[in-house]
Amino acid sequence: MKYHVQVFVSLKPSILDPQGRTVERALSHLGHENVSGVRVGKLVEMVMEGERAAVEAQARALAETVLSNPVMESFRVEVRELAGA
Amino acid sequence: MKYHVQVFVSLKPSILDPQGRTVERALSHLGHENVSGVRVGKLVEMVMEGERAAVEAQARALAETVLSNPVMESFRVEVRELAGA
Amino acid sequence: MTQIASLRDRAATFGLTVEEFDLLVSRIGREPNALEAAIVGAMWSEHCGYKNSRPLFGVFPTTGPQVLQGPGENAGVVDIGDGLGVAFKMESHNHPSAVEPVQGAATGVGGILRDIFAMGARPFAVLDSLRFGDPASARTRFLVNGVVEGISHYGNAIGVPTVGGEVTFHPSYQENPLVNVMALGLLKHEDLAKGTMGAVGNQIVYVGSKTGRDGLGGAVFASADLSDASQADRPAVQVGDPFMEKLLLEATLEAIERGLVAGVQDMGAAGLVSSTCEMAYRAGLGVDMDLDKVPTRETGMVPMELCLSESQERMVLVPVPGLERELIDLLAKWELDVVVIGEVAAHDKYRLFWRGEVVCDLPVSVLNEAPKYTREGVESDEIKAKRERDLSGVPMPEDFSSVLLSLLAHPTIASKRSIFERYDHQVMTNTVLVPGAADAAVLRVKGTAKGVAATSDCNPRFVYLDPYVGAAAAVAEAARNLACVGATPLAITDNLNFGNPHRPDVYYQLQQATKGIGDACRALNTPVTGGNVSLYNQYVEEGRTVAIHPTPTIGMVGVLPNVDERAATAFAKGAHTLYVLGH
Amino acid sequence: MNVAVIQFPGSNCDADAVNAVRVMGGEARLVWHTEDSLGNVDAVILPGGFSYGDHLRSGAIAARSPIMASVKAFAERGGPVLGICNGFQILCEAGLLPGALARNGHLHFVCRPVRLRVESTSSVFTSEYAPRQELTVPVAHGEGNYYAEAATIERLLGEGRVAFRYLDNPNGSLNDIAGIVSERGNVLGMMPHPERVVESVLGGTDGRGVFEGLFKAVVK
Ligand SMILES: Nc1ncnc2c1ncn2[C@@H]1O[C@H](COP(=O)(O)OP(=O)(O)O)[C@@H](O)[C@H]1O
Repeated sequence: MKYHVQVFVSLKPSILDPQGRTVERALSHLGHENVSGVRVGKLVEMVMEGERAAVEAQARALAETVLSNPVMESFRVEVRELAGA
Repeated sequence: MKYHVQVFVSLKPSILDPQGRTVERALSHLGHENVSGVRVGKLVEMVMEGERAAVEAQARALAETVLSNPVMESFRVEVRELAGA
Repeated sequence: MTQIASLRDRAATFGLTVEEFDLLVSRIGREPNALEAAIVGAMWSEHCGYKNSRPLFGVFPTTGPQVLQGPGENAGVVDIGDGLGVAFKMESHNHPSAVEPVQGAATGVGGILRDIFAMGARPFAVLDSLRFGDPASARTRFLVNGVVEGISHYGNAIGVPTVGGEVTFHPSYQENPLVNVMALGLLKHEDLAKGTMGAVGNQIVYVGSKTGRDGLGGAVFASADLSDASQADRPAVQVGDPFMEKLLLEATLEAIERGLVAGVQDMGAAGLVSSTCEMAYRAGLGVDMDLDKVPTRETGMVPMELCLSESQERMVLVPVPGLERELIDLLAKWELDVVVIGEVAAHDKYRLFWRGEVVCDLPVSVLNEAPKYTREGVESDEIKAKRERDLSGVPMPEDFSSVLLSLLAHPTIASKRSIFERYDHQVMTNTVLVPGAADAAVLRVKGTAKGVAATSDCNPRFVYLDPYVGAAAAVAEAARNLACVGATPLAITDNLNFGNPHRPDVYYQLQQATKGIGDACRALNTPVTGGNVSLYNQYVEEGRTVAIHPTPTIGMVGVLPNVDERAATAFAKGAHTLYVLGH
Repeated sequence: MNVAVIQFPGSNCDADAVNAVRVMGGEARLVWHTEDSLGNVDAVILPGGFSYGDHLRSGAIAARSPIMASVKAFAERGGPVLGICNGFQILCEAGLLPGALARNGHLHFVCRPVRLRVESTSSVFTSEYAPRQELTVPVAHGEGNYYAEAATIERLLGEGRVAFRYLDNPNGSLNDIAGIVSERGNVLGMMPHPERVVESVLGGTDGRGVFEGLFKAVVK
């Protein structure tokens, strides 16, 4: 079975995000005063083949040990069946 | 009303993703042979204040004109009420 | 008959004029099919065929005892003694940078570096010559930031220092920024490689990134010629990956050093076709290539897409017969994909196969011998009037101090530190004079006492006012910049950025500028070893066509016999007397 | 004095590190990242560059390369390991040093000489400098912004493990940290490039001390 896996990697809340701050300033300059708390993270998408439970565990392990750096980042994993796989 | 807005920015499918290619190869070297189609994109999160319909339209406009490069990227927007806002 | 008429009717979609289409028919003795028409359109384009410019190159001196390789190969090469040569060239990536400045500039760096290491030379320096429009406009700021980001990202990642360049702002570049990138590489004489194919029976090997639909979004073919992929699936941009290029660079240089290859060529624009057919032409031989074997990144690609794709970081290698296994093992170490896609043939044709059928069968000579156009150049009266303007009536300023300050504040003259500090200018530990230190960049040559100096110059206002004098002045300025650091000028590469050559006033500029370059090079003993042309840099504003200022960027290379005997611009401590030399 | 300079796909200051070791009188050889042993070496350098194109995170993929098992074992035995720029990033990703290097605060790549101060001379790499000696060494990086949790920073400070500090912080690093050492002091990671300032023709020689210290340590 094939799954579409999404790993969302974000900076931990306590860590300064200069990219987010720059985007926020740019938005403010463009007149969007109602925007705050801008944070920029990563979205890693992949297709993984196997049994759901195994894929979910593998995806979480990958997210934890490779795709994110635990010193600065936290992550979230979503696994969906790949349509027409 | 405050909303948690997420903008998922990805490279269009026909555009080369050097990062995705390198990560996929690395995962394969680490023994994860069941992983394919790795693509790395961006996740921009922000808090926007206003009425839902206006916020949704504003978020989409921002995604199109500021947060993504339409020559190379496509995007998806998700708007959720911010709990306890 | 209907099919033939319709191809001719849409010759323009293949990049051919109706006259050129008829010329092609007469030269091959039959009508071409759509793929053949598109291939000829690419090979006869200004970018590959130099139709409007080559006739003017006759005025360039191209030989000399210091020239190891003149125009015609991937890059020119000059002898610097000690059995060493410097390969160098400049290329433009103007139009792509206007569309997507980061990737446009990045792939410009990638392209020129491939030309250098395809010669067997290890790149050791990059210079970038940039021209933008009004510095106050948001669009200009967007372009400047994107272009600098692109050059920074690509040059830094591949580990070649960007050691100099220019940045000019003038309204005529508002819609047509210029990104000219020069690269230099070091080689041992015996490692000088050529973009040829060797002998009949040699294999043609494809190395590097898979082929995608990069760059095809800009093509205007009829939908019938392309696959079912939609317009959205055809990117107008090429995306570069400096990491892949670094692997290609190391593998190619090692292959050349170990004598494993008979020919090397990089795949540039219309990459697969232009590279293989230029190699065949240099060898005086033919090619049989199997398009089914081309590695693809996308599904459903058809021959026209495979041939014209501008996917980056791809090379063509021709192994020395018998050493194929060693070459493949070497490439495998660098984790590069390798596929044999064809063979050098005894006939003189460029033949492509697809699903067992011949889909292209054209004489190699026809592809490489584009028609040449000589036009009539007429000087613009408006410009002539400007040049001849009587300046005696212009009032002198009361306060020269404020004039000086406003000149120094102009972005064209002001410090470029915020730009060059984004470039790694010291990687490879050869940079002896860094950006800002002197009038030219100086790099040492490890293992010798020598230094190599390089500069990139052009004053477009001078060329606009008087193309002959202005272009000669660019060559002279480059030579002065090299002399100021203690280097003897050796040779130049020229990057001609002009408007539409069909316009007599623009053609006049091209004619006069090339003459000026030729005469100056003869006077200064700096032959032209190669270069690049970018035409049609113009835009329409309120019904008026605005061409860029004619911009023949000159990249010049020189040698310091002893790198310790050099001069920078800073005043050392203590009192000084200043002298002005010349008029 | 035999130094192994580890070479990853995309490393580009490897030849510079080899050159610096040789200029300083030692011997150096390149070790490819897939080799399963370092051979007989006295010291290891993880050089600067863009291993794996900096894809995913700088140094992330290189840190998980086969050769790193040998590098870790070497460090465990007390062998000196010097990580420069990308090498520092790899050491942090591999867990040989605490913290992480993030994107420069101003978001641009920066290449310029920076003023450093030697904060601690107790590690082999800084033993040849005078305490609080000021140096000029070039940086060239886009992700040199050192970050560690507050508790980790406290420990580093308390244990005298900050080797170099920026006097003109070019990237926003916490506490102006430019280089740190491991608990035992045999592993050093630094963002500035000492190998670029070992010959006066290139504009300075303040980097020589790092290599002198390394060589002295090995002789001992
Ligand atoms: N785009 C650029 N890339 C790298 N270095 C540059 C660039 N533009 C200018 N420089 C460097 O900045 C310094 C000043 O440049 P410029 O203002 O053109 O003065 P000059 O007239 O002395 O060449 C020179 O050393 C030059 O090489």
